Order: sequence, then C-alpha cells, then structure tokens
Amino acid sequence: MRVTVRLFARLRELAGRGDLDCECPGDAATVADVWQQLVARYPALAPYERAVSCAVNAEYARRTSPVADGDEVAFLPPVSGG
Amino acid sequence: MRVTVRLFARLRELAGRGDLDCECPGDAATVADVWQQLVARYPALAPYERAVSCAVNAEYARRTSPVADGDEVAFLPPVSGG
Amino acid sequence: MTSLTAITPSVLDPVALAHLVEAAGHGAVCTFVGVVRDHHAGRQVTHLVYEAYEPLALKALDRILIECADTWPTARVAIHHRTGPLAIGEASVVIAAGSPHRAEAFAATRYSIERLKQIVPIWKHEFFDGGTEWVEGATADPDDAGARAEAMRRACA
Amino acid sequence: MTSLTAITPSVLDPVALAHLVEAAGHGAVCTFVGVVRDHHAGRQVTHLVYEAYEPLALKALDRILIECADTWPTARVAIHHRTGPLAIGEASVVIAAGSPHRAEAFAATRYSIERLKQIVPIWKHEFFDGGTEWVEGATADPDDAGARAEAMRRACA
Repeated sequence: MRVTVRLFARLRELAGRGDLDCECPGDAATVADVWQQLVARYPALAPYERAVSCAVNAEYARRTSPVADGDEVAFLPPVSGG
Repeated sequence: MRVTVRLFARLRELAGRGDLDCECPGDAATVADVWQQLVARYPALAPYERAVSCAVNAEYARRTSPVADGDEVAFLPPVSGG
Repeated sequence: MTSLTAITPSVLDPVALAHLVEAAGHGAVCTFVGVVRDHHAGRQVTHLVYEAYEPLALKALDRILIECADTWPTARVAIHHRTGPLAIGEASVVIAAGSPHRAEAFAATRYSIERLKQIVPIWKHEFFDGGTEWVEGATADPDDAGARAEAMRRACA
Repeated sequence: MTSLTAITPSVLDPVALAHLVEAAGHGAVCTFVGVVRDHHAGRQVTHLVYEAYEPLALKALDRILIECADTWPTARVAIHHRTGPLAIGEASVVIAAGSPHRAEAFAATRYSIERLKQIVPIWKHEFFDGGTEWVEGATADPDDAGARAEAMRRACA
C-alpha cells in the first residue's frame, strides 16, 4: 500500500521536501510503520522520534493509528504558533 | 469659613443640586463637619453616612481630613463606572 | 493627540487606544471593551447616562496606571471612559495594555478594569422601561489594601 | 463574510473580529493581538515566516472554540492566525471573545491563546541577523489533559 506523507517546518527542510509518497509492505500498516520508512529514507529525521505529532487525513492521530492505501499521513514538529 | 460642596449622582438628585456653599462655624473644620452641616440641611442624605467617599480639592480625603476656607469638598456615592 | 487616560463624552476608539500602548519589543496587546447591555437585574434597559467627577476621575485613572507600572514595569496601559448618554451596544470603557509577553498584558488589563470599578468616581444612571436608577457599586477608597488585593486576585497576578 | 476561525496570509483585522463576537446582552469584549517582536532569545529579528498545516490548523481552532463553548457557554470566541512573511510590529494572531460579563471574556481569550500555542499546527520561522531558525514549542497533543489543565490555570479559570 502507498500513502502520501506531508512534512512541515524543520522536518520539511531536513527531508528537502514537504510531500512524498511512501510504500509500506503489506495491506495493514500504522502511523509508526510510515515513520520507520521515512526515517530509513531520511535519517536526519530520527531525532524527532519522540517530539513529533502525527495526523492522518488532517486529523490528529496516534502512532498506533492504522493507515490505509491513499491516506495522507502528516508528521508535525513541535508547534510554535501565536 | 466657607467651602464649596459638590454632590454627584444620587446624592446630587437627593439634594436637588450639585453645587452649594457651606458655612462651617470657626476657622478649623474637617470633612466630617461639612458632612454634618450638609445632612442637617438635606436629611435625605443621611442614609449615605457610611457609604459615601469624600474628596478635598479633587483629591481623595478622609472624614478626619482638614478643610480650609475656599476648599472644594466633594461627596461621592458608591461608584459604578465600567 | 490621544492621551493614555481620558474621561470623554466622545465615542471611544479601541484601535487608537491599542496603538497608544504599542512599543518596540512588545509582543502582546490585550484590549477590553465594556459595552452597554440591553438588560440588567431582570429589566429591559433603554439607555444609560454616565456622570463623572472629572478631575478626580482622571487622577484615579492615572493612579491605576501607576499601580500597573509598579506591578508590571514592562507593560504600557491606556484607559478611556465615556460620559453622558450611551445607547445599547456602545462602548462605555476601553482599556488597552501592551507588553513584551502576554501574561503582563492580560493581567494589567484585567487589573485596570477591576480597579476602575473600585476607585474611579463615575456613576451609571440606568434608564429602563418604567423608571430610572443610579447603580451603586463600591465605596471608593484607593488606599483599601483589601480591595487592591481582590483586583490582583481577579487579574490572576 | 468573516468566519470565526481563519488561517490566512492577509493582514488581520482586530476590529472585524471584535464585531464578530458581539451579541445582544453582551457587556464585555476582550481582544488579544500577538505582535511580531524585534528580538527573541537575545537576537535581533528581521522578520518571521509562519507556516501552517492549514486543514488541521482550522480544525484545531474549531476545537478550541468548542472547548470554550463547553467551559463558557455564554461566550462567543473568534480566532484568526496569519501565515507567510510578517514584518516586525505586524499581528500574527488575533483572538476576540464577547460575553455577558467580563470574567468569561478574559478567561476565554487567555485560554484560547494558550491552547493555540499547544495544539494548532503552525510554525514560526525566525529570520535574524546572521541566520534563521524554526522555533519549536509544544509537541501537539489535543488529548493531553495536563496541557489543557495548564491552559485553564493560565486563564485563571
């Protein structure tokens, strides 16, 4: 299955892009699986392991949340609005 | 000695006027003396005895504050700005 | 030229007041507007008239600014109160506070409205269907430490 | 037609936001404006760029409005946040809350800015003399009860 990954702010800069496709092996995967794939491809993201928040289809999600083919999975560094 | 008394809001309405002159016997008097004179003339003000604040020459004062000839003595019902 | 404190029969301008408290290095501006309500104590209010002992009211507003400066030295505060007849929905008072960080701006604004209601000689004359009434709140005593502490408590400071 | 929540590259308008939270029976309007500061962490800031994950940021703002409605049912709240490049002195965020009495308006405004900083996916890119830096604050977790309690505490509610 394939998901679209979105990265923001410093994560986007570390990866060098804000949008990318990610292939996960098999039919079932979680947000954590997508993150693992991502870090394998962009090791510079690894330090954000504990600080990152995630969203699936523009709703906040947990690492354990399931993702389906075609989903948009976003990884968010600590926020700093205001 | 003579002072100018200023009354506001409901005190003004109870007395029927906002400015009046007040004669105090002798050369020395306090705000409390002026209030006594005032209540003698306008008994309707008596219930405000405990609730009233006072000012001499547009500065907050105590009942025991001295007043001098020509001073402006103001009596203020509880305030309600805002 | 707008001044930091005013007692005025003119329509109040929150934007002008907010500009007045801007400063280099300020990251926060908090504004409070008191608006004439259409009802009070279960009665339909038609309009209000505010009366002030103007010279003392101005001094009391200045005193509030000094109290704020003592407590939040980095904040800048402005307070304007309107007098005369006011229609429902009009602003009776506007307070603005600017500061480097938001905590001081919020606290100084809230503290100022609490203190205004305690010590500024202004009176609200309420006109409602079937009569009028002078609203009477606090007996003004600027030196009452208990009142000042209560204003600080409400300002969460 | 201005909406209660917005993530927008346009200049923010505190007056329009204050109008949005007016209602019959409201006696208080509190407004907070966050302003771009000229320095941060000892550095001279030249300008900022805000980035947002817009669809989720809008949902997070709506969530804050719902939390406010649960806590202060009589208050009406509006929140606009700007994105893109901002100069020193420009408004990055405006929050307005109207309510019958002042306590709710102050609390809802303060709570909203605290929650915004906790859970709204917006990032500040700081440009200063000699470099740039992404500011990173809170790890966003809307369900973190401790964070929400801290926002309530700061709102003095």
